[in-house]
Order: sequence, then C-alpha cells, then structure tokens
Amino acid sequence: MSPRKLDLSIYGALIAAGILVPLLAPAFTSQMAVLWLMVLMAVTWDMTGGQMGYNSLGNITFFGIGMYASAVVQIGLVYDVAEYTSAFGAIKVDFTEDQYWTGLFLGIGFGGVMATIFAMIVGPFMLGLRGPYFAIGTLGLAVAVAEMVSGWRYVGGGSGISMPVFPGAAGTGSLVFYILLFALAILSHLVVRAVLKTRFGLAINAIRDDEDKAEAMGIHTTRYKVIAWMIPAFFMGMAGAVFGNMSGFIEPLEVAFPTATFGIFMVAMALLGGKGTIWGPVLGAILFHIIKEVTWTHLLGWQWVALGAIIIINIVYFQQGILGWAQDRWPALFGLTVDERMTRTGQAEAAE
Amino acid sequence: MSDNEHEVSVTVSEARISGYGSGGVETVISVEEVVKQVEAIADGPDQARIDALAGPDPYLSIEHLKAGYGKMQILHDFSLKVGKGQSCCLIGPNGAGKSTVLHSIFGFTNIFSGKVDVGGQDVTHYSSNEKLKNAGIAYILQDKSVFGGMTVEENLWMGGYLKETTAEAKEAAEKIFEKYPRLAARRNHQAKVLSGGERRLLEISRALVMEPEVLLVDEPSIGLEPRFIDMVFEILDDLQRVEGKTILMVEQNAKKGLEFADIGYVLVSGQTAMAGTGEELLANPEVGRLFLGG
Amino acid sequence: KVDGDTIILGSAISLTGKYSTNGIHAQNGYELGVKMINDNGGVTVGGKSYKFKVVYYDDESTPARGAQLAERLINQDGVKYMLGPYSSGLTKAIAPVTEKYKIPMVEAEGASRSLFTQGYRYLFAVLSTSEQYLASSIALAAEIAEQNGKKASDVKVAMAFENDPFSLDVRAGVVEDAAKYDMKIVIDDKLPRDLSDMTSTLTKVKALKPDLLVVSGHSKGAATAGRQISELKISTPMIAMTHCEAAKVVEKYGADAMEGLLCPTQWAETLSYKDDLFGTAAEYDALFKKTFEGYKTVPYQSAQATAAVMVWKDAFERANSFDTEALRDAIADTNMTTFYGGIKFSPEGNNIAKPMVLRQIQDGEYKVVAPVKWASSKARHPRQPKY
Amino acid sequence: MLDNISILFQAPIFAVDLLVQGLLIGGIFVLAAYGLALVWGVMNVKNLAQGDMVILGGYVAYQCTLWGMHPIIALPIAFMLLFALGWGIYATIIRRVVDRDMFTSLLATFGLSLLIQQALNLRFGPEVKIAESGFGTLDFGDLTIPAIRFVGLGLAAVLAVGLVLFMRNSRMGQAIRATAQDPRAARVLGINTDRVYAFTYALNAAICGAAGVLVAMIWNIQPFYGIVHSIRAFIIVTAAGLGNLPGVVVAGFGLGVWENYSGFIFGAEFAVAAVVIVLVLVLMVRLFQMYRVRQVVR
Amino acid sequence: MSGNLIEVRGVSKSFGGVVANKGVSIDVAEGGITGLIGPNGSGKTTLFNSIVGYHPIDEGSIQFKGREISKLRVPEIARLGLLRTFQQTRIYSKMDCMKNMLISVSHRDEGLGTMFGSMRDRETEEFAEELLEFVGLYQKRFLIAGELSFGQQKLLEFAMALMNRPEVLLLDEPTAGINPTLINGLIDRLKRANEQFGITLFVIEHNMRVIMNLADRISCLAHGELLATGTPDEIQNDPRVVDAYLGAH
Ligand SMILES: Nc1ncnc2c1ncn2[C@@H]1O[C@H](COP(=O)(O)OP(=O)(O)OP(=O)(O)O)[C@@H](O)[C@H]1O
Ligand SMILES: Nc1ncnc2c1ncn2[C@@H]1O[C@H](COP(=O)(O)OP(=O)(O)OP(=O)(O)O)[C@@H](O)[C@H]1O
Ligand SMILES: [Mg+2]
Ligand SMILES: [Mg+2]
Repeated sequence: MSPRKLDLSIYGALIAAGILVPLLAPAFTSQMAVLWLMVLMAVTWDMTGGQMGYNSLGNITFFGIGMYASAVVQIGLVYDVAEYTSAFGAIKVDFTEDQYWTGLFLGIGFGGVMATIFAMIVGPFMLGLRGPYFAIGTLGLAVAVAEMVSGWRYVGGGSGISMPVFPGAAGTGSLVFYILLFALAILSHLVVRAVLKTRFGLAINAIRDDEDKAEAMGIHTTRYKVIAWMIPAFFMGMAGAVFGNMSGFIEPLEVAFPTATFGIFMVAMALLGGKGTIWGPVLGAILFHIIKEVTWTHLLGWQWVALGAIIIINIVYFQQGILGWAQDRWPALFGLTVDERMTRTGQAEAAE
Repeated sequence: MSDNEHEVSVTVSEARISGYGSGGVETVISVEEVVKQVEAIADGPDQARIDALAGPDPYLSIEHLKAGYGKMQILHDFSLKVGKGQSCCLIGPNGAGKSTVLHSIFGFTNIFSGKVDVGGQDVTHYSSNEKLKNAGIAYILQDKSVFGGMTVEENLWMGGYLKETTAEAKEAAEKIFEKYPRLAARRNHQAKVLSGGERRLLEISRALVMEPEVLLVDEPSIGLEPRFIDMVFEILDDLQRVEGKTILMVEQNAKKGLEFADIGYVLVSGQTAMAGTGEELLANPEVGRLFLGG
Repeated sequence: KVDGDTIILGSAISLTGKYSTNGIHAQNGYELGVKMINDNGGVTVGGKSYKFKVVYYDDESTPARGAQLAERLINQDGVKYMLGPYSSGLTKAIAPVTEKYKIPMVEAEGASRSLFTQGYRYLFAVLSTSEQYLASSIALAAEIAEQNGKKASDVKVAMAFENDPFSLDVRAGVVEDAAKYDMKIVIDDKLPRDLSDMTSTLTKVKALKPDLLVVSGHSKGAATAGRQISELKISTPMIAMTHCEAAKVVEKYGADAMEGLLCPTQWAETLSYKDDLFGTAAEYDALFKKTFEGYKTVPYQSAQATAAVMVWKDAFERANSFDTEALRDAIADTNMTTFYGGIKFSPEGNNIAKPMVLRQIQDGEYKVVAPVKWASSKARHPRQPKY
Repeated sequence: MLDNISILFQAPIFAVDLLVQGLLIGGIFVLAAYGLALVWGVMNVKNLAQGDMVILGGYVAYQCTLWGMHPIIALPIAFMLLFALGWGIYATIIRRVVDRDMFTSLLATFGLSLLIQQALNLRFGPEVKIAESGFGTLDFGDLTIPAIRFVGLGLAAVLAVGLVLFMRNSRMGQAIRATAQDPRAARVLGINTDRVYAFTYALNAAICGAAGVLVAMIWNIQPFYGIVHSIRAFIIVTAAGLGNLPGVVVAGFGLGVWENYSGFIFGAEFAVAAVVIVLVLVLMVRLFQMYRVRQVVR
Repeated sequence: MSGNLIEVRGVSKSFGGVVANKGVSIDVAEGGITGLIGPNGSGKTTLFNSIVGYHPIDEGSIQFKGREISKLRVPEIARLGLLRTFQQTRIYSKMDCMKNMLISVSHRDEGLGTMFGSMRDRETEEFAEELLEFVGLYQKRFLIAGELSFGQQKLLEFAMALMNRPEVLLLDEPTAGINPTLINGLIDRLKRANEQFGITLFVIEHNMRVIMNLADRISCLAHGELLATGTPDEIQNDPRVVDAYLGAH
C-alpha cells in the first residue's frame, strides 16, 4: 500500500470510529471526547516537539488562554464579567439558547485567536531558547501564566469561573462537545499533515536536525519557528474553549492550566507513539488514554503508580516510540528506501 | 592551469613542503570505484603473510575478528599482527572500518567473534580500565579529547588515574614535563586555550603516563598544520625507536603514514585487501593510484 | 441504581492529590454511615430491605476529572443516586453534570455559597455554607472590642486565605461581616496551593500588629499556619483558623503553642445532637474512633459525610420508591435530626437547620465558645500561648 | 503593594527579617540545586524526580522520629539510604537513558517522580508531616527566627563544603569532572564511566535526601510537595547557567531571599509567579546577550 | 575577473584575552578561487565566522559587493548569497538527501505563499537531482543523510550549498579527514562549480596539495595577522610563509 493510500484508510477508520462509537456506546461519549482532545494535544505538540525539535512543556498555556478567552467572551456577551466573578456565583447566569450558541462559537474562535496571538508575541522570545532551556522556559511560562490568572480577580482568580450551562437535554451536551473535539482533532491532524508536506515542513525539519546549519543556509528560522508554534496554539486555544464549556466550571490551576497532567501527558503520548511521525502521536494518544482509563477503573488508588511505571517502561525500553520502532523494522513501509530501480552505473558515470 | 600543476607537484613541492605535501590531482575516483578496484587487485593476505610481516615476536594480534556497532557488523573476519616494537599503519577509504579496528581492540564495539591478544594475554573481553592497567594498551582518539576545563597538569594527572596513588601519577606527569618543555611551559593553562598541535601533543603524552606497551593512534595528523604533522610523527618515531613501544595507527595522510610505519594494511569494507611493509605498499602503483591520490 | 438487594450510590472523591486528606475523611464518613445502616436493618423500600453500597472513583482533587467521572458514574455505571465529592471546587464541577442528568446528589463537603445560587434542583448540602465559617469570629472580635471599651471599627483584621474556591468563599463572608462593623482589613494575602512557608505573610502580621488574624486553607494551610505561628511567636491576640482538627494542630504543635486558637466547625462531638442510629454526637465520635484507626479527634468532614448517607436512607424510606424524581422531592422535604444536627433544606438546597459553631483551643481541648446557645465555655481573650 | 514596600522602609527590622529568613532557607535550595547541577552537568540527565528525592529524605527523618530518634540523626541515615536508592535507580532506569536526547531523561524521571510520590502516599498517607526538632526559637528583639533554620543552614554549609572538597581533591571527584567534560576520553584513560555515572546519580540522591531531612525539620513534607522543590532546583540551575557551581550558590540564596520579599511585597499569591517570572527574565536576558554573540560554530 | 566580491578591511576580533584576528585585510576576487592558510589557531575559522555573521567584530569593515555586512546577522548574510560550509560537516541528518537538497534552495524572497507552497515542483526537483548527480550522490538520493559516510556527507553539504545558488561559497577545510583519492574528486568538483556555475570560492585548507592546485590567490594568516598574499607559487616560496607555516625539511 502506498503511504498516501495508507493515510487515507487510517483517516477513514478514525472517522468511522469517531462516528460509530457515540452511536454504539453512547455511555462512552465524554470519555471519547477526552480521547479526541488527547489526540489533538499530542498531534499539535508533535508539530513543534517532534517535527521541529523544540520540546515545549508549555503548550498547555494556549489551552488555558483559549479557555479563559472564550469564558470572557461567552459571559461578557450578556453580563459584566467583573461583576459576575466578584459575586462569587451569587449571580446566576441565564442565557437564551441563541445567546448560548453565538457565545459558544464566538468563544471558540476567540479562544483560538487569542492563543495564537499570545504565541506570536511570546514566540520570538521563547523560541530563541534552545534545548532544555526552551523546555524549562516554556514550563516556566505555563506556570507563570497560570499563577497570574489565578491571582486575577477579573476572571475570578482562584475561585474560578462557572460557564453557562448547556441549554439542551441531558446527554446532548456531551455529544455536542464530543463532535466539536472530534472535528478539531481530525482537522488539526489534516492541517499538520498538509503543512508538513510543504516547504514549511521541510524547513522545520531542517531546524530540528541542525538549526545553525539552517540559519547558515539562509532559512528564516525565527519566522518558521514562530509560525510553527502558532499552529498548535490555535488548535489548543480552540480545544481549551471547548473543554472549558464541557467542564462547566473553570478552575485556573487544575482545569485551565493543568501543567502536571495534560501538560506532560501530551509529551508522553507523542513519545509513546513515536515523535516526529505523522501517526505516532495519534497512536500514542489512543493507547495512552485507553491504558489510563483502564487503570483508573481497575487499579483505583494505584493508577498513578501504574502510569509512572508505564512511562518509565516506555522510555527505557521503547525509546523511539512504537512507530519509530516500526520505522526501524520496516523502513520500506515508510518510504525510506533507496530507489531500487537505479543501477550502479549512474554513480560511476557521475563521478567520471 | 593544469599542466603547470603537474610540474608543481612533482618537482618543486614534493621535496620541500612538509605536512600533506603536494601532488597531482588528476585521479578522480569515487569511493565505490575505489572499493571495486581494490577488490579486483586484493590479494587477501593469508595467515602466513601476516605472520611473516609481524616478524618472530608478535606482540599484538587480532584473529578472525567480527565486530560492529549494535547489531550492525562492520569488521568481517579481520586478522592482524604487529611485532614487538613495530609500527603498523591502517589505510583505506572513508568508512572502511579503520577506526572500528582500534575501537574493537579497546573494547568500544560489540565483538561477535574472534580474539584480540596482547603480549600473550587474551584481552578480548577486558574492560577498558583492565586494558590499560593489565595489558598496557593506550588509545589516542581521532577527535579532540583533552579535558578543556582542566589545566594541562590536571590532564596529565588524569592520564595516571589508574596508578596506585595520586603521588605516583604526579611523579609520572613530571617526567613527561621534563621530556616536553613545550607542555611544561603551559602546565597551569586550561587545556582549551591550547592550539591544535599542542593539544595533540598533550593527548599523546597523556596516553604515555601509564607507560603503555601498545599505542593505538587514530589519525594523528587530522586538522593539523604541516609543521605540527611533522612534529607528531617525530614524537611517534621517538616512542617507537627509542622506547620500543608497539604502535598501531590509522592515517588518512597515507603517504606519511606508510613512510613512517614498518608494516601497512589496506582496509576496504571491513576486510584486509592488502598487507605489506610500508615501502612495499608505497611502491605499489595501484596503492598509489587508489590511496595516495596519484 | 439498584442491583438485587443493593442500592448503589456513586461518588467521585479525592483519594489522591491535594484534597486527599479530607477526601479520605469524607470517604470514611460515607463508609461508616453505610455500614451502620446496613448493620441495622438496611433501607426499607416497598417493604423490602436493601443494603447501601457506594461506588467510588478517584477525582485526584481536580475538577475536570471530577466532572468526567460524574458523567462516567451516571452514563457507564448507571448510578442514579449520588453522594458529593470533597471541596467546593469539585462540587461546582460535578453539580452541572448531575443537574443535567437530573440525578439527585446529597453532598456533604461543598460549602461554597455560589453552589446554592445557581438554581440547582438536584443538589442538596447537609452542611452550612462557607461564608459562615469565620464570620462568627468577626462578631466575636467586635463583641470583645466593645467589652474592652473600644469600638468595633477599631479592630484591625489580617486575612490569609488559600487561593481556592472554598477559602475565597470563606473570605467573602469575612469581608462582608468586617465591612458591617467597619473594621479595617490590613492584610489580605492569598496563599498558593502547595504552600509550605508563609513566613512573608506572618512577617507582615508582625509588622502591622492586627487584632484578629483569620486563616483558611484546608488541612495543609492549617498545618503550616499552626507551625509557623508557633515558631515565629506570633502575638496577635485573636487568631481564627479553619481545619484545625483535620490538621491535628494540637497533637502536632502542642497545646501550649496552640492555646486560644479559634476553630470554626460544622460539628463537634460535644454538641448535644442525637439520633436513633448513632446516638449522641459523642457516641458517634467514639464509634468512629473505634472503626478507623489513627483518629484522635473526629473531623467534622467525616461526620457530615455520614449525615449525607443518612439523608439518603431517610429519603428512600419516605419516598418508598427508586424513582429519582420522587426521591428528589423526598430529599427536598427532609426534616430530620441527626447526631450531626438538624437537617432541613432551603429551596436552594443548603441546610438551614444547623449553625456553624466556633471552638477555641483551651488547654489542648476544643471548647465551644460561640454561638452562645451551644457554648460550653467562655472565650479566652487575649490568647495566651506559651511558645 | 506600595503599602507593603513602605512598611519595609518604616520598619527596616522586617526587611532584615525577610533577608535573614530568605538566606536561611536559601541554603537548602542550594543543596538540591547543586545535586541537580551535578547530574545535569556530568550525565546530561535532567532529573525531574529531584524534589521527590528531597521529600523522600524528609520521610526518612519523619520515620526516624516515629522510632523515637532525633531528626538530626536522620541526616546521615537519609544520606546513606538515598545513596543506595540512587544507585539502584541508576542501574535500573537511568543507565538506559544517559546519552539519549534530553526528553528521554526528563520523561523517565517524570515517571520516577510519579512512582515515588505514590509510594510515599501509600505508605504515609497524604497528610502533611513534620519532623519536630524541638530547638525552639531564637529572639533578637523583634526578630524571631526558628533555631532549626540556623542549624539547617549550618548543616547545609558543612555538606556543601564537604562536597566541594570532595570534587576537587578525591579521585572520584576528579573522575567525575573528567567524565563531565568528555566521557569517551575518560574511558580511554581507564575511568569506569558507568561507575562514575552511578556514583554521581547516587550522590545526587544522597544530597537530596539530606536536604529533605532539613526540609522536614524546617517546613513540612507531603508526598506531593516534591514538584515545588524540583522546580526550584531547575530554576536555580538554569539561572546560574550550566556548569557554574558558584552561580548555583548565589542563585540559591538569591531565590530564597526573593521568595520572601516578593511574597511580602506582591502578596503570597504571587510568590510563585514572581519566582518563575524571574527565571523567564534571566533566560531572556541571556538570550539577548547571545543575540549577536552567538556561539562559534566550527 | 571584475573586481572584488568581498573586501575585508582591518578586521580585528578577540575573545577575552585571546586575539584571534588583528587588522586583517583580504580581498576575494569575483569569479576566482581564493585560498586561506595559516597555522592552527591563527584565526582562519574566526575570520570566516566574522564574515558570515556569527559574532560581531571588534573593529574594521567587511563589505560584500560594496555593501557593509559586518552588522548583519547570519541568515541575512546567507540570503545575500554568501554561504559557508563547516569544518565539521553539517547536514540535516534525519532527512533524506533529496529533502536536504530541496530545503536548501535560496530563501532570498519568501512570503507566506512560498512558505506553504509545495516543494515538489519539477524545476526545483530537477535541479536538485542534477546537482546530486554532479557530486555523485544521485543514487543515494532517498537515503537518510545521517547514514552516509563521512566523505559523502561532505559532498552532500557541498551540493546543498550549490543548490542555494550562492555568489560566494566559504569552505572551511573541505578535505580534512577525506581519503586522498576522494579529495581529487572534490577538487575537481570545486573547480567545475567555479567554472560552470560561476561561484566565487574562498577556501581554508591545511592540505597543500589541495590548496596549491585549487586556488589562484592565497592568503596566509599567522597569529591572527595577515602574513602574505600572492599566487600559489609566490606563497610557497615566500620565506615568511615557509618559516611560519609550511616548514622545510
Ligand atoms: N558509533 C557508530 N554506530 C554505528 N555505526 C558506526 C559508528 N561508528 C562508525 N560506524 C560505521 O562503521 C563504519 C566504519 O566506520 P569507521 O569509523 O571505522 O571508519 P573509518 O575507516 O575510520 O573512516 P574515516 O576515515 O572516515 O574515519 C562506517 O560505515 C560508519 O558509518
Ligand atoms: N569562542 C572562542 N572563545 C575563545 N577563544 C576562541 C574562540 N574561538 C576561537 N578562539 C581562539 O582564537 C584563536 C583562533 O581560532 P580559529 O578557530 O580561528 O583558528 P583556525 O585558524 O581556524 O585554526 P585551525 O586550523 O586549528 O582550525 C585560537 O587561539 C582559539 O583558541
Ligand atoms: Mg576513523
Ligand atoms: Mg579552523
């Protein structure tokens, strides 16, 4: 099977699964929604981490920014946000269905845009850092933003902010959010995949392999790097907006900026599946989420132990991830071969 | 331009210019082509020839070695013998496995089968500190390996890391300083400020602290200016002729290497294609055409 | 969900993470309630006796996880009767879910006032709301100031609250009451989550010499505050702090250093509440200590959790049905007395039949000092700790 | 915020108080950061489990008090126990991630960190614990400083001086320094780099353990508090710059003081943010310095 | 030949106390091949780094086609058509050779359109293939570059530089560690690049056989200062150069 056909059939299978699961097992809808969120996180993280070699520990910042941006828009459409939050929930928000839907979609868009703008502003600074300094710098950024937001009265500070309640019937809410996250996940993957096929993809790969060389060859490294960070930011921002609505209640450190959980999970997932590959992060996210949910159910109280052990085993014994390992085993499947039709004479002639 | 060139190479410079010297550049062959052509003329020296070259008193011997990195095998059934106090030079195209031979002797590769013997001891599975301590093998790496953040003196002390006491190591270092005043002058400087040649000198003398019997030297002249190249070869010469060390070296500057060495091996694709005395190989027109750049 | 002769209740509770201390206290409370009910004839519905069983998930003290788990309990495990999680934040996250599915939830640990302004129909809380926690200490400070011939408005208040939904709610109550007396708030610090050092806040306290210091930050906040108040020899005449019992401050830092600390509580074993199942508050206290090892004082978090289970039993028996709507109505009509105090829900769902009480550590004992109706001892002022 | 600054000017004694308290806790930050600088510099392993090892050391002290010992005695015990544990962790996990790209070690130690946290949680429960030293408080007029903080600083200093001497003079110390600069060259000189790595990692764990004993005596410990200590260690090492050990000492004390001052001035809720922002600023300043002056590439 | 493409005037550069370049002036003639020799540590690489913008210079001026470039940064200079290779080869080791070539196209004028444009247009691909064939790597074009042998990597790096269609190419010891026979091939290709593509070359070398055969003018540095400039013959016979650098038997 050619790589292109393979890709198409995987998309087909994913979309089919995405449509069938909520139909066949509606009880799993919200878990599946989180699964798609994980896929989105891993795939977009891999854009900078795997493809560009800039391992960010701070992509979760975009998630939180998107979430808060949408909250402010959605609530701000109808109420004064400061009044709403300072009342500690003494104001009950009531939205008409129209207001809710407008707010939701405006909020999602605004969340994505704000996160992107944020990436554009801090990008040139953060992306000047290299290697572990970038990782730690972005982690620092995530923690700093989270702490600032949790000290910011306007958006409720540490007591968080309650989102408008979904107007529809029970169950339809999770379905709507499921569909949104599902669509975003597939869309983000399509975008990442398409972008990687262009000059842009080659350029960020070049930056990953040797940034000094890329600079010396005249590549606009900063421009590429910042754009390559804005793309994940856009999707993470929108995903954050959706997830905030799905959660119903936004709490700064745990829901909006969960650095120690989602923030690290997205890296773990990409590594598990194989970073720097098209499908690795997707595979990693799916496996990780399944393992996580199963251990959460069956190893109550020990789930974190299991998770820690899995991460260690993964890293120690499976360093390139599952797809990386497969790529080593069957390079032909990944289009990594010498063109066999060539004869040896081509070489000799050229050298004459 | 090109006829003038020929003249330069043969008449003027050959005699005078040290270092890489000069020579014609007409022969243009690709690596694959070299490999192919060498395979055609290869005599695949038999055991008798190898024994004969090493003389009556072989000190370092490698027998039927199969080794490589990870699962990948680089050396295929490689054999070599060097007599006591002899020097041997390995030449061959890039990627032939020359460094890998040295790596294998010192234990930086995976050895699948075969045997390495030094001074009558089977050292195949010695750890690297046993190699240095018990078998007296010292290794000078291909690329820069001084400890830049330490002083010249400390670098030499590190050379004596395996000595019983620190005092002994310091004593040995003093002997080295006596011998190379050029280093003594810079003993309290950090190694990273040394020039390329001085570094190479430090690397070589550091390997001498443990008074090894066998020296493994990888490309002593890489990146050096012409005069330093001569200096390095003089040092090696001194070690071999005066102190009676056994030297196995790899050299891309094949002409220099073969001029220096008693015996030479031509390595191609992890196998020995030819073996002979240094002069024999130098005189061989095919070797000249394929490895000395015409 | 009813499974054979078992009624299944569900709860997402903090077994790990920052709330796990109290999460586990609450879980123990639920378990003791379930055990006593099951051991004493179970729940009778339609003439048949049923046993209670609780399905737990660990929400890791994170709201997002809590909300997911609530969905999961309802959707996948088919749970129809919920018990609450620990803390206001988690309850805020879960309440919209139960509300959406019209699943009644009786909760015992989410005290935030904002939970009861959202018009939730299926949420009922057995405890007093959080703005009442420390508000009584303001009243007490005002009273004492006037006794000493000063004006209430002269009282300087220092506040240190953890930056989380619960403590900020407590803070709101304090701020409101302080404003009523026109007191001056001289310090208003919010403590970070993983707090283990509040030296800089306490240095401010030393500098500004307030008349009243109020602190709230779950067990960890109380543990840190207790220790550093003693180490830095804070001489503020009146200090009020939540979660003293849960943090075991007396056991840890000694009765001398903790002398005079004011600790609000939802419940105390010295109160004269009683019911048929557990007997008096003191008897509950004894039973709890016997059942679970390692408790010197029983945290009110456990007592109220037990009370929540009792509300369910009462509701099942009065509704005589498994229908969630019928049960909701039955719960809304609850009017019972328990070892934990009276339980009667306002239309908003909070318990209005039980006050908050303020205890003071006096010679290493927790003595109720306010409100007067329940007071077993007089408040000592100023504190006279021996550091 | 301005009020708070004015307090410092009106009553300078409190400025001194904050400074002293900050310096005293800074000593402990230095220890854990020094250990991190060691494993980072020598083995290029970014140990995210750093803080959890600190906490582990704290629980050793706690356990010792349960057995009726004074927590000070726990210091050597924790040092040795964690040394052994560090060696074990190296042999099973770290050995396989040394020499890999940075993320491998970061993530492996993250997994390790989860394991340690949970093991502690299962063994000791999630409550806050302390190891009471009973040393009381020293009064200097308005300054009240817990005596244990002085003891902690003293012990940290002894430990740090011992370490520096060890690195400078012992053979193992020299071997560690050589391995840090060029592991392959070190091996050629007969240094068993695997043992050097194991020793370095174990030594780091031991230092963390000792720091943890001090933490348990000075503040309190809880299974999940490790991350805070890890973040501090990373901030200090990053701010100091890799391989700059005197810088680690300065940055450690600086961080201690800054935490106290920023908590006082901006309010405790911004203490963490203030610290992290300083980190980001330090990184930025370095970036701008390097903007023209790039590293020379050969 | 029509004048100088690069003019270095009085450039000094020191690192802390180490003076790496002191008042160096060198011209690189358009269309020619200029050589740079000198003892180890004499400041050759430092001079290259100064020209392509790796660090600021302490004093002096560097002009490219009459334009001052000593204040510009690496990528900007590269986009002007002034490219360098590294003493230690640098290629994009995890990408295949073809991709290495494709991304090496000139980035002189680039907008969003080209950034997200396809790399697979026929013209670019053909040029890349042509160049790979030119250096003898056509057959290996889908091999991951990191798996090439040392010498092949050097050739690939050279081809990548040509792909960029630079005006000047600065080569730092292009033949170090390369088999003598292969060196011949490399020299041949350098000359052809100079003749066929009209690329001006500026080459650092320690290998006399290479530099004497390749360059038409050679400059020699010693202790950071310019010692002599001249034709290969002049240089070889200049007693100062022999004394400071070449050494005699
Ligand atoms: N660490 C390694 N891991 C995997 N393969 C390696 C490693 N080092 C060398 N090789 C491969 O082994 C082969 C022989 O390498 P070796 O270094 O022995 O060559 P060489 O003859 O010394 O060449 P050169 O003259 O370029 O130094 C090459 O194909 C190389 O790619
Ligand atoms: N970044 C730096 N910091 C300090 N000193 C430096 C730096 N770069 C180069 N030097 C010093 O400047 C001098 C010139 O170095 P340079 O690399 O330019 O020499 P070179 O002529 O290229 O030598 P080689 O032939 O060995 O490559 C040397 O003494 C070197 O130690
Ligand atoms: Mg080699
Ligand atoms: Mg150089």
